[in-house]
Amino acid sequence: MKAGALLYLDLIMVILMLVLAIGALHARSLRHAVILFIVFGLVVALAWARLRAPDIALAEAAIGSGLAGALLLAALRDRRPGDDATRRAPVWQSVAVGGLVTALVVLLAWAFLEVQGGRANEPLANIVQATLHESGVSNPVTAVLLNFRAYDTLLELTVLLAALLGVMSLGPQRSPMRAAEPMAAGLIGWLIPLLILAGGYLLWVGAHAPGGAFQAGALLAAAAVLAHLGGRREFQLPGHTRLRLLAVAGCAVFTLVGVSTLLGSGVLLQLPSDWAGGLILLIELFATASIATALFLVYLGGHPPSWNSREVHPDA
Amino acid sequence: MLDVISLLLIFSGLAFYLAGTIGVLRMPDTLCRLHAVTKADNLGLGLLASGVLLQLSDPLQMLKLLLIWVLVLAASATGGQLIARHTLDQKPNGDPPEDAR
Amino acid sequence: MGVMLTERSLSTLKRGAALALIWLVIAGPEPGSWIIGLPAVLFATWVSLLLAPPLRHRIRLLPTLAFVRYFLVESLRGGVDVARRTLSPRLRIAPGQIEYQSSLPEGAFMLLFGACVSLLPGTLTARVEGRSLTLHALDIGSDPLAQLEELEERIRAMLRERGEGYGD
Amino acid sequence: MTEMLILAVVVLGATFALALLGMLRQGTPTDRILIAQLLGSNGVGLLLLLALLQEQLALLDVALVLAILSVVVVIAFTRRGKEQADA
Repeated sequence: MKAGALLYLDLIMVILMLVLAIGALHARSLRHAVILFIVFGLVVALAWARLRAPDIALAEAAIGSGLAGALLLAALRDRRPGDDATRRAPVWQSVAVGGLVTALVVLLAWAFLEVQGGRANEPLANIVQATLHESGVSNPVTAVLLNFRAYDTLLELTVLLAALLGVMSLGPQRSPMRAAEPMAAGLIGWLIPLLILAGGYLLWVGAHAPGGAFQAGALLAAAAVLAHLGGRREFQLPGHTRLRLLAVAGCAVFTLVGVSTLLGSGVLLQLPSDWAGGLILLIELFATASIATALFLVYLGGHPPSWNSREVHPDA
Repeated sequence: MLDVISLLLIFSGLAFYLAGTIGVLRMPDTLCRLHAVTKADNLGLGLLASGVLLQLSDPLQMLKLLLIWVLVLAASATGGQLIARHTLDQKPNGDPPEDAR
Repeated sequence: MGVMLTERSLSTLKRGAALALIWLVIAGPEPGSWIIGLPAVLFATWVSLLLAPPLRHRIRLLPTLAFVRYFLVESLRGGVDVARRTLSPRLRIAPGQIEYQSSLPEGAFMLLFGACVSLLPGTLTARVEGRSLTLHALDIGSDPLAQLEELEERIRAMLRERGEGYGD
Repeated sequence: MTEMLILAVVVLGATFALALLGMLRQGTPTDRILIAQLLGSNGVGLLLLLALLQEQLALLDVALVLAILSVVVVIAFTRRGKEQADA
């Protein structure tokens, strides 16, 4: 067996991804679709691992497969009869979506070719490696995400916040669940502390190895999801002021750091080399808190009871 | 020598993975399939992980591998039970309507 | 009162130490990792004690090691057994359900019992309700009860009732 | 050694694909989530082998995360059925 044989594995994965994607779109029912989507996330995570991109594999395993799976299964539980009716989209919608997707594929192919052989004088990876020592961290992915291209990450956090605001406007949150039966409760009881440790680890390790705020936030959110699934009432969400602060903390601290560097050196988000390591950890810490809060609130699928107390509930 | 033992462990692990998969495909109902998943598959991962373990040098990494195995073991033994209970709870009134679609 | 307090803080310490050990295994030896590790371990310990109160029994070391050995051997047998059954051309199975009453203390040890049953040859726990178990057996003719009793005996050997402070 | 590891990875990948095709053929959602659990454990095995083959120990962390979160999915699935049975 030569190294080329690994190509068979890659081929299997590509085929499986296509089969699963098509299967999820054309499944018999939403439940089947959700399960296929979860497995799709698993295969994508493996594919990223195979492409030597453990950072993305981690994010995909945590968010794409695990957390999104739990979220979709919970959404299925809440649907009313009739919601499942598989409505056929009108032709013009299918054509429009198809056109957009084709355009995106063409754009991606062009970008790929451009990066591969194209006009860039030097591959970006080399530039990152050459300047890595100035970034304050030794994991190139984190260096790019939180230093060299920090504003991208700031905007991502903002997008997540915007999504959260959208979900919060949907109405009251998912109702709490009954206490779990002993076996599930036992399992949840030791999984949650483990998730907390693993989340903390990914936050810390992001500085020099794959990991970071998004993956860490996802694991902490998964811990909270488990507490909800287990019907553990002793874990209450913090009050609405603190909850709001938690949700915006990541963006706020990030922006504060950006503005201070603007005042100090005249460039937005230009982290000074000798402080960069500490600043990045600070930003990641708050970003993790915000991401975990946002993902969990998105799982809850609406605003918590304390969020806007002045609202009049029609069924009260 | 170490390499040989390690490969032997890895390939016997693969054999159990394969047996577990065939079991899932051949068994007549959900509960019987669970037997194959929880037992054969765990043994597969256990053997494979010990094969990989022999190739590591850092004792902490070895312990991490052990942690992963224990985690999958405990998770699949209890996760299997949750699925089994779920199946039993559904049984009296046949398959629930959402399964039928 | 004083005894109960020490019992309690002792089990808190034990839980914390176990979680700190797990952190060490996941994060590696670098001392810097404890910047995040210490708060994470403290938080996880607090949450863990909320979710699963300390055990009422002490674990005895030697029988526990014996149990680990027994468990490894049995799960090897369990895997081989199920593999042989599935790979035999005629799929040698005769599934059925069994109810089992255990005399182990309710709670954590019943759960351990249930989880281990699933890894013994031919049996699978389907439901745990207090002390009664619903099992699914792959071959109802192979008399699974004997091995259940042995497992139960080995789990009981691991624990020792707590002397002072028991029943708080 | 490397050649044999590559063979092992490809064999495990094929087992994964076999289980997945079985899943597409199988009927109920419960059976499918069961196979998803099987695939999760196959995936952990694949990651361990890839960690060795590609000399990327970070893949052990991916395996750890995958192992934990595939249980979260099983819990989410079974809990949801329970609630519905009560409704």
